[in-house]
Amino acid sequence: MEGLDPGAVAWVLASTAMVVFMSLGLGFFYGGLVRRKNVVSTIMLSFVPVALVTLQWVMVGFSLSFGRDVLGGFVGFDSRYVGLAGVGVGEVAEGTGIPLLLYAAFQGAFAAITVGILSSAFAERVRLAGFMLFALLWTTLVYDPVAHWVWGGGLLHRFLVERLGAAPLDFAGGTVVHITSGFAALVLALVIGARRGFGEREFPPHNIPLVLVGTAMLWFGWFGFNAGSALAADFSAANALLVTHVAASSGALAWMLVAWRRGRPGSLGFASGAVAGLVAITPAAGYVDAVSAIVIGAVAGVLGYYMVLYRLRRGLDESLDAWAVHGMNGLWGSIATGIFARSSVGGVGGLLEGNVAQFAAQLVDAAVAIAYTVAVTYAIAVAVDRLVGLRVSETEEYVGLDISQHGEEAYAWGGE
Amino acid sequence: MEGLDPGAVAWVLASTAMVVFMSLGLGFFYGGLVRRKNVVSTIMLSFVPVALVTLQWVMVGFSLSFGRDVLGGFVGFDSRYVGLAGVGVGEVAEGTGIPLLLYAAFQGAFAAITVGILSSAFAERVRLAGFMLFALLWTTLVYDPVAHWVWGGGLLHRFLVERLGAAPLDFAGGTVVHITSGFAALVLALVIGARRGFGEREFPPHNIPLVLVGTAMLWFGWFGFNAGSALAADFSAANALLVTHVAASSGALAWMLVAWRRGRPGSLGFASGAVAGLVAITPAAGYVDAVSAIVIGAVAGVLGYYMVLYRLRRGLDESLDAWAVHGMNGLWGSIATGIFARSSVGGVGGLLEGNVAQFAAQLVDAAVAIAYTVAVTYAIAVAVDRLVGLRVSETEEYVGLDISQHGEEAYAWGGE
Amino acid sequence: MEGLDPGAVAWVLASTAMVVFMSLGLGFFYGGLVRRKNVVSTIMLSFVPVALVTLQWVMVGFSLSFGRDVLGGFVGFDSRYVGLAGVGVGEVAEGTGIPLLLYAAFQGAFAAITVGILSSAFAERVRLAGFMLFALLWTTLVYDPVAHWVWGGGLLHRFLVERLGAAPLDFAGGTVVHITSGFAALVLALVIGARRGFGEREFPPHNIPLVLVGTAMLWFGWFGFNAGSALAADFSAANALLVTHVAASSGALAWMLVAWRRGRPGSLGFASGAVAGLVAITPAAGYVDAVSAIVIGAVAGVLGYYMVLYRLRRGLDESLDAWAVHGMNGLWGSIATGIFARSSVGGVGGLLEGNVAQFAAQLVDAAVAIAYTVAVTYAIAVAVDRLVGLRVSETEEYVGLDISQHGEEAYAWGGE
Amino acid sequence: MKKVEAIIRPERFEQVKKALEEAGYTAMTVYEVRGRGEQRGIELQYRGATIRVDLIPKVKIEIVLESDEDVERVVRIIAENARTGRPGDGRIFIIPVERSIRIRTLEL
Amino acid sequence: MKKVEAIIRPERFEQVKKALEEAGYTAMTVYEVRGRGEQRGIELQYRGATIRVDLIPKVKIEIVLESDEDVERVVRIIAENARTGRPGDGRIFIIPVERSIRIRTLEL
Amino acid sequence: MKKVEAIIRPERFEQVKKALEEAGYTAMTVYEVRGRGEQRGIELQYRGATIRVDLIPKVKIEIVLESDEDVERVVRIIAENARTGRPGDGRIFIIPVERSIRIRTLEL
Ligand SMILES: Nc1ncnc2c1ncn2[C@@H]1O[C@H](COP(=O)(O)OP(=O)(O)O)[C@@H](O)[C@H]1O
Ligand SMILES: Nc1ncnc2c1ncn2[C@@H]1O[C@H](COP(=O)(O)OP(=O)(O)O)[C@@H](O)[C@H]1O
Ligand SMILES: Nc1ncnc2c1ncn2[C@@H]1O[C@H](COP(=O)(O)OP(=O)(O)O)[C@@H](O)[C@H]1O
Repeated sequence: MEGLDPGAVAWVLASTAMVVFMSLGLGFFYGGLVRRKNVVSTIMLSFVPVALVTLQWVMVGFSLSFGRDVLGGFVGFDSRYVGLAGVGVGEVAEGTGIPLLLYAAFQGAFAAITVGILSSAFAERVRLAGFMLFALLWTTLVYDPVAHWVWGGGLLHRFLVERLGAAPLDFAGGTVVHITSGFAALVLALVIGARRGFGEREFPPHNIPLVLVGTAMLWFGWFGFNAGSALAADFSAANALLVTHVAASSGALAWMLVAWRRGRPGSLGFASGAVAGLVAITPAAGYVDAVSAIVIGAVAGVLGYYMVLYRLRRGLDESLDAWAVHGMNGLWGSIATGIFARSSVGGVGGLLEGNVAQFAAQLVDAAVAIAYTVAVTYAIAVAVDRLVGLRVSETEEYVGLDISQHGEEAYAWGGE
Repeated sequence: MEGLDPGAVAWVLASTAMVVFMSLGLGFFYGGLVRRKNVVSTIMLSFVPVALVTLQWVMVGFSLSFGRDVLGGFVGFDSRYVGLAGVGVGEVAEGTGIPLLLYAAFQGAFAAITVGILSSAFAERVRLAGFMLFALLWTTLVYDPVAHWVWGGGLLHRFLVERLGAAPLDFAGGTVVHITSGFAALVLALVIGARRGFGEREFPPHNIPLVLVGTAMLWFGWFGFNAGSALAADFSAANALLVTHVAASSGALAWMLVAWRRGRPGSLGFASGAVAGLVAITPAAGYVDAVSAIVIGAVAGVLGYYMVLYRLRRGLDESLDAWAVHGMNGLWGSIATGIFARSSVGGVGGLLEGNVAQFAAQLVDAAVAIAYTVAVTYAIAVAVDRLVGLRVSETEEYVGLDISQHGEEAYAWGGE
Repeated sequence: MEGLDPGAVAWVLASTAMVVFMSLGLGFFYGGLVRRKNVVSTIMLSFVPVALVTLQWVMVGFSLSFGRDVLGGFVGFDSRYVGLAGVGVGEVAEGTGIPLLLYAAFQGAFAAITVGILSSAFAERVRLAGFMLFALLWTTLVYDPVAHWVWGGGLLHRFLVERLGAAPLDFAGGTVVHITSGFAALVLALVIGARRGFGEREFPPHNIPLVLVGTAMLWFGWFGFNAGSALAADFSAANALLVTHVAASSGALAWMLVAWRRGRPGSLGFASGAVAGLVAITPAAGYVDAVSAIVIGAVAGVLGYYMVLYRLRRGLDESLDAWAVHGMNGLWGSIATGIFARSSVGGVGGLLEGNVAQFAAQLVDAAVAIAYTVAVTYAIAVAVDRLVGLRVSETEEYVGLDISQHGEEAYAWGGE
Repeated sequence: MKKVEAIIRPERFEQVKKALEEAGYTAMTVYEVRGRGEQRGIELQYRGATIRVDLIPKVKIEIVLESDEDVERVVRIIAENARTGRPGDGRIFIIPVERSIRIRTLEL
Repeated sequence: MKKVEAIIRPERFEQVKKALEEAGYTAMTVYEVRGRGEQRGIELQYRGATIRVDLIPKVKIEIVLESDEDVERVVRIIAENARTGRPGDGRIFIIPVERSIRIRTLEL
Repeated sequence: MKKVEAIIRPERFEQVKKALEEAGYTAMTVYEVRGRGEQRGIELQYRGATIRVDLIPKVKIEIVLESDEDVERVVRIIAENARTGRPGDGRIFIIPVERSIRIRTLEL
């Protein structure tokens, strides 16, 4: 089989499965955090995008993200990619040893989880219909263009190469996945508004073991997410896997320890810190070494902790902290890549090696992604809200979304 | 290592682990659907077959399924396969790049989950001892012969090749796994009878998050199930993985949407639709493209929905819908393979390419498998019922199977 | 890429992820077994070591375990391994086809789960701070030296080769992981003392489905644990995967059946038996065939059952049976390797092939590991208890560790 | 004013609720309890031995009613719809209530 | 001696508890119940149709008090803090208690 | 007729149940509650600060009895077996019951 590297194929097959698994796992992480009456709904906000975005991706998303530049590189397009109908089964993805169809599947899993992450801001109050329409528009108008800029060689990529002489580094989606979803969540929290009762009373997580089951699935799947992004079973994948695990570990401990100083160290802090570390290492995984990963993870854990405190102090109901954990640590990870990148690891050095251009490229890349995300997310959210309504009625929210949106009760009452 | 393809080995190792994982995961999918008093029992109906069928497989099942034809190809036999004692560690499975022992392990995982699926019809009323005896007999007398016909080159295979000039296509077990287990469940529901109270009152699922945890495990594991069936990390595996994910996605959305028209779209519909799509794509995964997978999955979702309604209307207590979801979509998947197969994907064309013989082969293959399954399952069930009893007493059923069969209470009461 | 075997890399990448997953999964296995008020704490006793030991491993553990002999081979050391700072990304692990960094990551996952296993003895009464200090000291002073002796070519290894002419066989950590953690748990149970109320009243498991979710994760991950230890996607990995599954199956059934004789067969017996079988096959996985695996697993299941009864009769609160299941079956597995090893499988024969030296090597290896573990664990435990305290106060224990150590309530009360 | 406390089989709860509703009694407070009566639970035969399962899950219904006729009627409806004739059908207790306050209106 | 049984909205429980505590009433027994009042639950509009959700989760508070003044005060505190003015605010029932025994001291 | 309502420590429930059973009192209805007494829960010392944990899980036992002697005996059995002597042991309340109906037989 010409051009195929079976080891690479084996690893990316497994990685794709793992990323899908973590996308579903996110539902449990989020679902355990909400009130009992909204757990099914919250899980569905991660599950539904897996299905919905997968179909969008096959029909248009892959083309928009990885097609050849159109509209000056704003997005891509390739008619062969529509429905993947023109892609031969035997075609190899350029520059890799894996089938193009596998590449499409792997990348599609990233698009799906990104929408799952931003559902944080919708938790316990979104209309299912509104969410689904929003998801379709957002993945098409935000995710796909940004993916094209950063990974598809589009506009921003070319701009940075031309102006700064440095291509933005984003190994597995710090910008494409975490900055976009995290900052989208920030905007959405403002558009949809706080849950009724937010700020007046506590909403304690209804099922912490479920959150931790989700955490385990995320931690596991992230190895596919990051090390799979090497698109090969090679030295780079090995490094990515190692630093991913290290950053998760140091993020988890850092959050736990900093929280410990103010009270008791919760498991939710540990879990959030692990995710914070995983997010921060995502763009850096192919470029930094283990010791840097400890630092990147530790900073991520501490940063996440204070960002959660900050958004609570601001009275903002970005309910499950996609912004604090994913958005801000996607940003930190992008910057950290510009600082800690080592030529001996991924062929590019960062600020510590005196490469100011790379550092600048990371900043500009992140800034543009944030600005674009914020603007377009806002527009879509407002439009969807007008069109079909983003938010359930007061009564529906009171009764809970499981019953009002899904007609289901998560844990049967009075059962035998 | 002569003849070994390390990439293929890596992928089939991972796939085997994934199929075992999903076999256990099925227990949570089913276990969340039943009443609280039967959850441990229902999970065990998936767990116990994993252990039991694995031993049967190593001792006789592999030989019966993949040995050389005996009894005119009705089953196979190979004395070297008994206990796998005569298989050299360094032996490669014919026509592949993986060790024969790995091939045996991978195939064994399929046999195990098949029995788990059919436990649907036994839920909340089966005697553990009766179930275990049934499982042993059924896997030996139904699964193994059918596996031999379809995959082991046995009777039916030869018949179809001779008469129709087309070998039945069953990439990962639409017929062997899903038709057999689904139609067996139909028969078993009739033999064992409805749960007491069925039809008079509702049995709401006691723990939907648990169902969704099982769904995540199934979705994940199915990538190993289908893409692993390529027995290589190659173009075919990549295509299988992609179409598997696509069909699951469109199945999930289709079921959800069709249910939405009549009421609120439940998460259980989404989950069942995903499974329906996964079942339907199983025989087709190596032969169809992504757009066909959307259609196959969507039909599966709609079909599953109406089949559940149908069996409810018929007052049939095939409790967890193995027939509606697995049986009928195994059938649909087999037919769909005959329709949508493309020579550019898997080297064989279907009805859409004018290959009527292939279409016919699929129909005959499925029909024979159904007829054989129904007859032999009925005989085994009645025999086991006479011999040791398939059903618990009324009191045991009332108290619940967790206590009566396992002496356990799933969720402690009055605990500290 | 010189010296790299992509198939091997793919499989060890996946295996590492799987071992991390099972390390987290252990938390659910243990967490479901305790009382509701201690579930978060118990899960954290598996989660925290994953993070803590990973950092220790990267900073010193890998060096101590796999560095060149220092102190006469008591431990290893390699300054390049400190922080893995001196290891080139492009370096291949000696004698394998995988990157040295991947080897370090894979081995690190073993160190982490070992600490998780021994937390059994601490359940429902340990101070988090004391546990964390203990974990750091124990992994450094017990795990790392023993790993060096058995796998790093250290003291014991050389001694056995010189005196007996046979190197100890421990394919995936029967001695290094299970004997050390199991016997450490035994010692710890004595040092920390029984839970208040132990022996006076029952502590029924609060959530059996959660235990079974953990079981599924363990079973799945163990394929990476054992078959990944081949460090290649080869015949040996295939054999390891097969016998692992077989031994788990026969262990599960054996425990269930032996328990059945005395009462009803519980799912917890099935799950414990599966783990017992997995433990026992761990050292043997690369050396024995499938039929031997059935025997090894069956003995493990029966042995585990009686060891649990024994420690209960002795009134010992080694709460979650790490000693009975891991310690004693690590020992049995080590001995069984010396009995059942076949030269046709792994190149070395055992007692059944007349190789008495190998059998003796297994016994001495295990005995030394047990003696060393018991002595050093005791010293560390007493020291930590003096220094920061291992046990919570009576009131904290009464209220539960979730609230007292973590400030969290696992399942919200009175929630909406 | 009286409080009717009925402990019934969970599987009969929906039927009881519906019957009450049809008779115009909608207000109620319910919760899951466990209980055993004089039979000391349920006996299972297990390979010769007898195993006693006590503390069977039940549903408890509480309805506060003004008039004695209402009490009479509610008791009858519950009993008729909860009865299977086998042990474990449950009990109804009538407890005096001195006052009842509607929180929404603070009306008595 | 009286037992105050209050069925309130779960989301008001913390507020009620705090208010009681501030007034010096700390002792209480609480549990999760479900209930519906005369409104027969909550109505949802779903694409034209009306769906009734009954048996809404509530919290039940039980406080046994010696004196009638305490009862009066506790009822007032609960009612004031549990009230939203919308259906579903709940009820308070006053039930006679004949005796109370403190297990720790066996004192009455 | 009286209803004995006892709120006890969960860890003493089995002992109480057994003692009641031995004395011939098998019938009971039980459920999980949470509560605090006058001590306002349990105090934990956490690095200098004091943390109060209230609403400790308890088990509530309800037994309806005909005669006053039975009430006396049941109270004594419960109290003796539930007592540890430390705060949190719980309370027993005696509540009047006007009638009791056995659903199975509709007998009073
Ligand atoms: N004396 C009692 N006090 C409190 N609860 C009781 C009493 N008798 C019965 N119950 C409750 O009623 C339920 C059913 O009682 P049971 O005696 O089994 O019914 P039956 O009288 O029809 O046999 C029991 O599970 C228990 O919850
Ligand atoms: N007659 C009653 N008997 C028992 N419980 C009642 C009764 N009336 C109300 N409740 C309880 O009070 C809760 C709130 O009652 P509801 O009637 O909705 O309040 P409101 O009277 O303010 O509309 C109900 O859910 C139910 O639990
Ligand atoms: N006045 C009361 N009203 C209702 N329940 C009470 C009252 N006093 C105590 N309880 C219940 O009894 C439990 C134990 O009470 P507590 O005061 O802690 O015991 P002790 O009096 O022995 O200190 C509490 O958790 C609560 O559930």
